[in-house]
Amino acid sequence: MIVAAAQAEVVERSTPMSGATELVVHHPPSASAVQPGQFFQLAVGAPHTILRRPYSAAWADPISGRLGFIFNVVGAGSAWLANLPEGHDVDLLGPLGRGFELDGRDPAIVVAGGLGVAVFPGVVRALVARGRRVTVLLGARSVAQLMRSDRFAGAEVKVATDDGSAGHHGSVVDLLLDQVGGLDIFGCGPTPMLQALMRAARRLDIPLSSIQVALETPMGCGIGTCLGCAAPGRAGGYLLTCQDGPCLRADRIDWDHMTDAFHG
Amino acid sequence: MIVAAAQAEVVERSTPMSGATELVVHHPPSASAVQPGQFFQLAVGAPHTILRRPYSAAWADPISGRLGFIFNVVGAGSAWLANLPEGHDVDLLGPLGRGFELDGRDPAIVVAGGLGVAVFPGVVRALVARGRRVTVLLGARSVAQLMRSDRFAGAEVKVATDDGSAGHHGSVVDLLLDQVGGLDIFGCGPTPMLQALMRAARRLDIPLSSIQVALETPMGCGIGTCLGCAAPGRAGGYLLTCQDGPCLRADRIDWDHMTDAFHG
Amino acid sequence: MRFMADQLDIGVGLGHGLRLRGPVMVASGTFGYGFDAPLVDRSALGAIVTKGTTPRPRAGNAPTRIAETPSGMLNAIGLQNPGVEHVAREYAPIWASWEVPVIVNVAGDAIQDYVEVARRLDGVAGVAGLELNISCPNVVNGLQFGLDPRLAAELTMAVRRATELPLIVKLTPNVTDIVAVGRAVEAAGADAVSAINTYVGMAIDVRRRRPMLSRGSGGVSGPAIKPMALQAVWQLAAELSIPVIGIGGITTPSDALEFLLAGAVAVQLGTVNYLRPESTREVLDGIAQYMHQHRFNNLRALPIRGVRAMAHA
Amino acid sequence: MRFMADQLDIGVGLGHGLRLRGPVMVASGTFGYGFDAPLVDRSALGAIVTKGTTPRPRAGNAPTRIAETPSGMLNAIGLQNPGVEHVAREYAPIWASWEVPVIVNVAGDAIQDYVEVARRLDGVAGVAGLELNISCPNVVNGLQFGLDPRLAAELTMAVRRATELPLIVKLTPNVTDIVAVGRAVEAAGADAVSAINTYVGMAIDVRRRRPMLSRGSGGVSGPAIKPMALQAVWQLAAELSIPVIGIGGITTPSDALEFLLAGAVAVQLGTVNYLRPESTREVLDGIAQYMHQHRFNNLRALPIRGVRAMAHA
Ligand SMILES: Cc1cc2nc3c(=O)[nH]c(=O)nc-3n(C[C@H](O)[C@H](O)[C@H](O)COP(=O)(O)OP(=O)(O)OC[C@H]3O[C@@H](n4cnc5c(N)ncnc54)[C@H](O)[C@@H]3O)c2cc1C
Ligand SMILES: Cc1cc2nc3c(=O)[nH]c(=O)nc-3n(C[C@H](O)[C@H](O)[C@H](O)COP(=O)(O)OP(=O)(O)OC[C@H]3O[C@@H](n4cnc5c(N)ncnc54)[C@H](O)[C@@H]3O)c2cc1C
Ligand SMILES: Cc1cc2nc3c(=O)[nH]c(=O)nc-3n(C[C@H](O)[C@H](O)[C@H](O)COP(=O)(O)O)c2cc1C
Ligand SMILES: Cc1cc2nc3c(=O)[nH]c(=O)nc-3n(C[C@H](O)[C@H](O)[C@H](O)COP(=O)(O)O)c2cc1C
Ligand code: FES
Ligand code: FES
Repeated sequence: MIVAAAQAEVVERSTPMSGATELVVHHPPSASAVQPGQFFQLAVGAPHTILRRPYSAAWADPISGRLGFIFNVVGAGSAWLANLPEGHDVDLLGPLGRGFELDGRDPAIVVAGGLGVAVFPGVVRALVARGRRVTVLLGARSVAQLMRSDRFAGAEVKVATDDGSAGHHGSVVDLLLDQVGGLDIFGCGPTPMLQALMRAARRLDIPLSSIQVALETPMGCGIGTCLGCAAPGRAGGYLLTCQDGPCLRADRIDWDHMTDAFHG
Repeated sequence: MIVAAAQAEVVERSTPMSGATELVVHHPPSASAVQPGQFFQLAVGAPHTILRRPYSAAWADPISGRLGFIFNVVGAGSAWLANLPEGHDVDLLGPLGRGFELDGRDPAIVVAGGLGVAVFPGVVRALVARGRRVTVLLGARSVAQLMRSDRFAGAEVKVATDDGSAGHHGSVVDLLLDQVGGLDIFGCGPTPMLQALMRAARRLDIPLSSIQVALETPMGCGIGTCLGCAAPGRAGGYLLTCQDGPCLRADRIDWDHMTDAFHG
Repeated sequence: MRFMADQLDIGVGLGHGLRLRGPVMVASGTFGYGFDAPLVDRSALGAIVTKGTTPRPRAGNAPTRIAETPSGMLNAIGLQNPGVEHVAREYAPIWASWEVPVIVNVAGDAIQDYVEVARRLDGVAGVAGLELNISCPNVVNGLQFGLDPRLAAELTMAVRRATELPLIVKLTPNVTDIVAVGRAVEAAGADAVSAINTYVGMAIDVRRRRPMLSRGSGGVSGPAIKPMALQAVWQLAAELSIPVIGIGGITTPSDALEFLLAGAVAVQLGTVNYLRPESTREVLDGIAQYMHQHRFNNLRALPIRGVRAMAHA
Repeated sequence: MRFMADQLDIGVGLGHGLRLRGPVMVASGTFGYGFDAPLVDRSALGAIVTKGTTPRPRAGNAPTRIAETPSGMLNAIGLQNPGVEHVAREYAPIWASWEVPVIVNVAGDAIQDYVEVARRLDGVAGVAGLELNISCPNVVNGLQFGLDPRLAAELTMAVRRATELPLIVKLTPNVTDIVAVGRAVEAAGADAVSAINTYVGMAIDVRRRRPMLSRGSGGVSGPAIKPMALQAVWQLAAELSIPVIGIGGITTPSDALEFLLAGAVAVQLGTVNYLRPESTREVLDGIAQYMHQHRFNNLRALPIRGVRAMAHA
């Protein structure tokens, strides 16, 4: 349930990996309410922008009342957010949408491409806290863009880079081939990567219903009123990312008609 | 002549009088080029705004390369400027328009109403530097809104307040009645105040040609291309504040058709 | 502040017995069917206007459906809605228990579609009125009605015959002469007009060399269109005898007041609902505060005198 | 970067022998007569379009003439200009010495006014072409020509007969069907169309309870109108055979590229000249950089394939 459209203070700003920004904000009600995989709509004050920007809570800590957002600068809104000084407020609407289902058959396998990794620190923490065995497969363009593996304490981390500068030289989806089991997969990344994940799953006879993905589509409201965040459903018609997702089972999506978000 | 559309660093921010902000910027070419009474167009990054905002250089110091702007918050642009932290840049276009003619019959009498005072620190400094005798008549709503008289070193300062909390209880224009001589007047303030000044001058048989005013009209470009800054001319047609002014002889203006600027 | 709004006469009559407690409504397509707005103070609303509703359910357009533009947004939702039957059976009974009137926005491809929806909702408890979207630019042929005074009148008349519900006709700005369309629907029996719907626009993704929206173009809403919307309302208020509801880019009390001063009897807030759910309450309170400060004790006194004269200037 | 623009074929033909070195022009009313822009790099300009010029001098409207709107501005200048005689005698001889072509924007209340200006400028050295402002919303009756395809064609034909100068007709967006007007002026002999002029709009000073502008309404320009302008250009480019010049809210290279991808052969920058005098150079360089990156070596390759097909979608 949404707890608020509220001002939250930026208490920390850092660079979790090359090109990315992590904003830590203090807002106890949100930090307590948010489930792993849910998102917030952040208001931005960049010139000429009006829409809020959707960002996954990367993690949340109910005790300190803090939560983190991890993102890269792709346009006016994220540039504005990346320049928010500590001590200033950011306007949060949320938590919104559905998070991941955290129970399932071990091992839990997390597949993260690029900035798709932003949603996972809190997810992995929650999985590990439930005593689950977790493998995190991280893909990035180059070693500098990889999130540090200590952000996934208690999980095994394997990496792939496009340029071979660390780990497997190639797609993160390739790493799936080496996995034994893998009937509880959590995926997030650019649409082409998710589509590759679906192809790999079909080849490996992994049912798409055992894959949960965190979708990213352009959003207007984030609360179900604008109908802007449509994703093609396998059963026909459209799902709403902000209502049916962002986290949902991959078999509900018509991957052939899934377009990539603006900045893919 | 315009020297630049350039980034200038804000090196100081202060409160010269209640409700007002003074921004000091460092930009040696502008500080050297600007004449007393000229203005700059300042770019503002407030949401949904596009136009630059015109502000008089309150003063300039070619040696330190600094110049100051004094203003109150009336809308989105001035609010944005008032929040510019020291160390940040502001984008200046200027200097623009015509400044005051500084030579004339002593005493020079400066009549400033409200924020109209913002243009005068540098003007008075220049007049005094020429060895002229200067009387500054300052009007404000209340004592707290009066600029400190030490900003006009070398000049005699008399004040009037609407609420009687300092000096004459009433309009700054009333102070003119006590002046002996007064054939070289410099006026700036809200249009109604300037209109009152013209009525007083007529009563006192002061020719309007001996009054120079600094006009404020809404501006688009500040450089003569948009034709947006029209002021009704006494000879018919319209003057352009940014080309024919902002400082010009009062007899050139059709005061009966002069509208007050947005915020009067 | 709530106190202030309660003391003033801010009731609004939209004709045919439809009365609102206050002049601030939420616009079609920006509030769903009234159920998905947990942070909105419903007691601030004069009325809720629902998403455009058609005879049968519609899946809507393929993504991408929305994009941002300078101080505005583009949308091409394609009238995704559950169809009138679902609305009448599932939603209306709940609305019947609300204090705030719910006005159903109606859309379609043919006059018969509008008539069908109107007939189905006629006499259904919980439905306080209809707003005809004759201007949705996203559905093939939907554009036609609002562009042509004769067609618009024909549609209005057909719906008028099909229902006793209060009838608002929502005008499109994508015309040479919006007043001509307004006059035509007034003569055809509309109780009120609302203005404006979105402007047709587009955005291109330069990197990928294709339009941002799957449909190529969409409707522009938000602050960007406010000056044009205000001009339309100013003209309509001067020329029509039925109430004009102002819509377009309202985000602040001052924006809403511009429309009320221009002659609108009420306003609808659209895009801003996505940005600040609390805006409706803020706008209502701001209007009340302005009336208090300027010593107006009812809304009818707000329009600038001489609107009629100046609109021709 | 300048280097890049110089290596590519970015020349543009506007018909009737008018060739520009590059696709970036400055729009009428935002660059005066070319003399008041000390910070602009004139070598970046494909052409300069002057302020609207009438047979006799005009004083223009009473202030207030401009106001800001969300991501845009309103203007009602009222065609203040020194008249064609002054332009021909004082300005044209100076233009004749410039490398950049100067196109005179022509305005008037009657067909005869346009013809008179065109005749006077025909054969005058320094005048490279005419742009007919058939859409200025600020002068009584001036609006008519651009709103009606027949009137627009009549005007175009009359001017066409009066001059051998290249003839651009500038279209207003305040119409139901801009393509119909475009087709009409094409048939009447226009060498090119430019689109768009400003949208009619207004703003109200809530505190003082009166319109911001002395004339009540004015024309909206700036980023706010960009999506609508782009839609107009997209449609016109698909339907006309003569070149379309894109105008409306361009402030960045990416904005300009949207128009070129939509099918414009060139663009005009208007309001942005007030904000950042260096924009024209930046936009030209940005276009060159894009062409370089995407391996286009001439502008004709830029428009998105299938524009014609999608415009009907
Ligand atoms: C549920 C959800 C969670 C997300 N979580 C994260 C995250 O944790 N970290 C992260 O880096 N990114 C995340 N994204 C993507 C992020 O929302 C966009 O990168 C961001 O909105 C871009 O805004 P901008 O102003 O910088 O870009 P601009 O291109 O200037 O934005 C223009 C418009 O396009 C929309 N837009 C642009 N890119 C995207 C995109 N990729 N997806 C959706 N809308 C887009 C913007 O929201 C805005 O409305 C998430 C998206 C969704 C839907
Ligand atoms: C030559 C000149 C010199 C000026 N010098 C000073 C100065 O030294 N100190 C000072 O406090 N003010 C000065 N002003 C007035 C100042 O420009 C406005 O107060 C300021 O532009 C308001 O901008 P805003 O965004 O805060 O207000 P908003 O109301 O949000 O502005 C909206 C639009 O209206 C215009 N506008 C609003 N008020 C005025 C006004 N009074 N005059 C002209 N345009 C206005 C803005 O420029 C903007 O385009 C000067 C004006 C001119 C023309
Ligand atoms: C996403 C979206 C969907 C809309 N759907 C409808 C609709 O179904 N029917 C309708 O009449 N108007 C619809 N509108 C138009 C709005 O009701 C309103 O007229 C328009 O957005 C202008 O107001 P605004 O600027 O306050 O948003 C929609 C607008 C948006 C942004
Ligand atoms: C202050 C001002 C004056 C203008 N004067 C004219 C004019 O005289 N003739 C004309 O055809 N267009 C005129 N225009 C319209 C512009 O040329 C251009 O079509 C419009 O501003 C849209 O482009 P923009 O959004 O880049 O400004 C004027 C625009 C402004 C802002
Ligand atoms: S973002 Fe508005 S419905 Fe999902
Ligand atoms: S401000 Fe543009 S001409 Fe003076």
